[in-house]
Amino acid sequence: MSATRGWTEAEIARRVLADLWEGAYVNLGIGMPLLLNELLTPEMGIILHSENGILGMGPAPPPDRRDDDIVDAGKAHVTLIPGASVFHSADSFAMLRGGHLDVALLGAYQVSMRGDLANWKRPGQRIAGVGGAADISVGARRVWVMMRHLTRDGEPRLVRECTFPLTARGVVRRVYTDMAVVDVTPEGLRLAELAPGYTVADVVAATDAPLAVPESVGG
Amino acid sequence: MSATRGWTEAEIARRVLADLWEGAYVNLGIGMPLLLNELLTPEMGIILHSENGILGMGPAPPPDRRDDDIVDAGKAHVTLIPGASVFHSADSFAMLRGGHLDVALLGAYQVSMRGDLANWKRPGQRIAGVGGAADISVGARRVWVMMRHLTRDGEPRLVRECTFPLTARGVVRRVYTDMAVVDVTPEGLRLAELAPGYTVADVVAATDAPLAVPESVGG
Amino acid sequence: MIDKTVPSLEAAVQGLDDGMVVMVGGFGDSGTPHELLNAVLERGCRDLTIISNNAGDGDRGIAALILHHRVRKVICSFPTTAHNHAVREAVERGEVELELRPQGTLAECIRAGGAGLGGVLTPTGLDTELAEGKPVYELDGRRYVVERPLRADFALVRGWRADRWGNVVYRYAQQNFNPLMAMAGRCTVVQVDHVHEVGEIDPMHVHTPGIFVDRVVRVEREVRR
Amino acid sequence: MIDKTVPSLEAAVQGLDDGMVVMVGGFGDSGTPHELLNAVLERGCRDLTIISNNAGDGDRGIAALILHHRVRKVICSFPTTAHNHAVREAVERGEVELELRPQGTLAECIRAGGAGLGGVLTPTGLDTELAEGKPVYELDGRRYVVERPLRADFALVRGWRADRWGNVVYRYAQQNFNPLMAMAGRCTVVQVDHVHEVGEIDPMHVHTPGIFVDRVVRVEREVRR
Repeated sequence: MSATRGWTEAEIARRVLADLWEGAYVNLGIGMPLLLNELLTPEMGIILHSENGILGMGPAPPPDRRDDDIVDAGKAHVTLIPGASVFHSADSFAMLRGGHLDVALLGAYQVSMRGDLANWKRPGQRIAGVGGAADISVGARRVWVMMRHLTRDGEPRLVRECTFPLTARGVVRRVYTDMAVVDVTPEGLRLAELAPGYTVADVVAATDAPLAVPESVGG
Repeated sequence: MSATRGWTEAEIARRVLADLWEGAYVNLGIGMPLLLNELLTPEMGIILHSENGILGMGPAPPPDRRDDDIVDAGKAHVTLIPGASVFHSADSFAMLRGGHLDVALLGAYQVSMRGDLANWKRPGQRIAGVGGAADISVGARRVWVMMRHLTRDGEPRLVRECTFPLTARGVVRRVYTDMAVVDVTPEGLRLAELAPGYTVADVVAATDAPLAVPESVGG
Repeated sequence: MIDKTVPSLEAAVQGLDDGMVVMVGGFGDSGTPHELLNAVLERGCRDLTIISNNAGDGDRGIAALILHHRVRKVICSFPTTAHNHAVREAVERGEVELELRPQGTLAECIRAGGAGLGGVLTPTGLDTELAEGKPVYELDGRRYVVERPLRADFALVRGWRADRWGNVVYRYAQQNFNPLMAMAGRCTVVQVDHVHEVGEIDPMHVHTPGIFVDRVVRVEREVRR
Repeated sequence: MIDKTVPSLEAAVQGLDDGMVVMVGGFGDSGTPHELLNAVLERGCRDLTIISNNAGDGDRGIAALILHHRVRKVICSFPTTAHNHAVREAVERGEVELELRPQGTLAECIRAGGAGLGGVLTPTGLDTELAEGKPVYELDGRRYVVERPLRADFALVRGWRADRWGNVVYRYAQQNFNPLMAMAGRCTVVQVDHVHEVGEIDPMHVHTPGIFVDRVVRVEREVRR
């Protein structure tokens, strides 16, 4: 793939941002989703949840203002915005499992056409951490995934059936990749948007499951 | 019964107090147990729990210092002592159910020789409140009951088998009445102390279950 | 700018309609959203299911709703007080259905509802009338009553201070069921004495994070103590 | 006079012996009782079962205990980090048993242990490898994984401020698992930066009420931020 085609990770993050709204409560998973934290401004009114126990997470501080008691889910130093609150892990996951988060943004190894999510363990991996991913993905009102469309070896990550161990079944609603935005609907995958430089045929070829293409996108 | 025999309610409360210790966390049920609150002094170091969400409950305030947000389990105005904390009902009952309270003092209609407790409903009563009694009695490390030895009709309240609806099974460890202190042991009831003016025979006659009488008490 | 405050009690209970399940915080008079309850009464909805520790007192609060025939069912731990004949009489004449849950179970079931848990496994009430008709689950040789989680269409909550994002601080034992019900309401409405600008409440002092709160209404009250 | 403070880290972990189950608060470095962990290491106990969200980092904390062959089993949600080879290698050579629970399940199981509940009914992990071997319970047509409650002989907790009765206040996201583990330890030990006289902490600001705390030890630390 040429560097001039598709979205960079920062561009994927900006594309996700366009789908968020003022007043949305959003959880950012470790990895690509954490890029969002640096893009948000107070005026947007988007409130970030960090599962270690923060609502109202702000961007990284300058090095001289780092505080070990204010970290994100990836253990990186962050800040609290005005209106923030802190709480223990059971309350934090009550928010997640109880359906109080509007959006959870997660990274993934694979997503199936039925919205199954595999993002915690590679096949055959003996020791892996699951962290909050399983609770987040069963609990949030909308689970959106950010990932590259293909693996480094060129294998599709959007698949008929996940071959990686599952995190949760039937939970993903939308997937943002470097090539496209794809919705998971009750009828299967549906192309929502093409990244610049890619054609429908490119995305279909890079997707290992039937992909519905609405006329508005297929043009 | 003559007024010159046995313990008054205040005397029963004082008798209970003699069995408490510095550092004990104690829950007081509605009714007779709440008398304890007026007997405690800060020097005793006994910390009262009120199930509506107070640890470190103090005695009633003067009328001009009443605060509707500081009430006991009977909804009467109380105070907070230095070192008090407040919390919600789930945390409050986590303390109770989780075995963190050293002693729960409860009123009762009946207690059986196996420690079954009946204190929330009369037989045939259609509408009754249970409040926190059931959680408290399954959860506290020691459940002690304060009650009159006989009903108004002269019926024993210490019985082989409760005829009143149960609150919990096998939980009561000690019973303080106007006539005696009685322990509930794996072998059944055992007399621990006689109130002034009563004989072993009086208490045996007023108890509808076998009552072991140790030599030290039977004298 | 996110601002969850609403201008009136009427606006605070907008959408609370016939047949809904309504949680009401408070323990006796402490932490009870009396003004919100009055607004529900004025709104005129019927067939309500009320989840609350108590069932009002005299002719106030939930008792008023019962006396005005607005209530179909009450789920609580302690319905009756010396002065509350409303619920007793309504139950006796078959107008109101009463479901009793032990207080700690009630609290935990509300929390479970808000936390997305499937139920509560508790030793409370086991082998007594309090667990009649409820499933029992055995795990590792111990038996537990299975209690169902509780959620509500509306949770009516009383707090002390809130900011415009809905972060709430409760005053002393005002908490009781309020923070739990705030978690379990599909629409959670909080009446408070004071509204603050965002950032004025210390993050470490927040009892109910704003994510659980949909509406905040300030009610003028005389200062106590 | 009730005074739960102890004079040294050594006294704080007195009685923590071979074969015990030990909960360790913290999320990464945030709220982790490093000094208490060092005291456990110095104490020399073996065959420990550690319950914690993570399993240490590099050669510090829980990783140090693993590297010194003190740990038999780890129950956690996220054992591995880029710099933590200790737990991976110990598991791979069969020295340490690893039990993984999703983070929210882990938190809830600890709370259930402290709250006297029989288990947790959660949708998390259902029909995945994460629930392998665990019972599933169906209630009202929905299926839930049954997760067992967790308790510990010792809970090692890190707080910010405590008074002599053991009331604890945590600093910002230092809370994480700490308040839950405080509830679930048969002996709960809290290391804090500041010890206060009784009455100096506002009752409304207490995160962990003293009833859950057995020992408080002050650890001198440089002031951050």
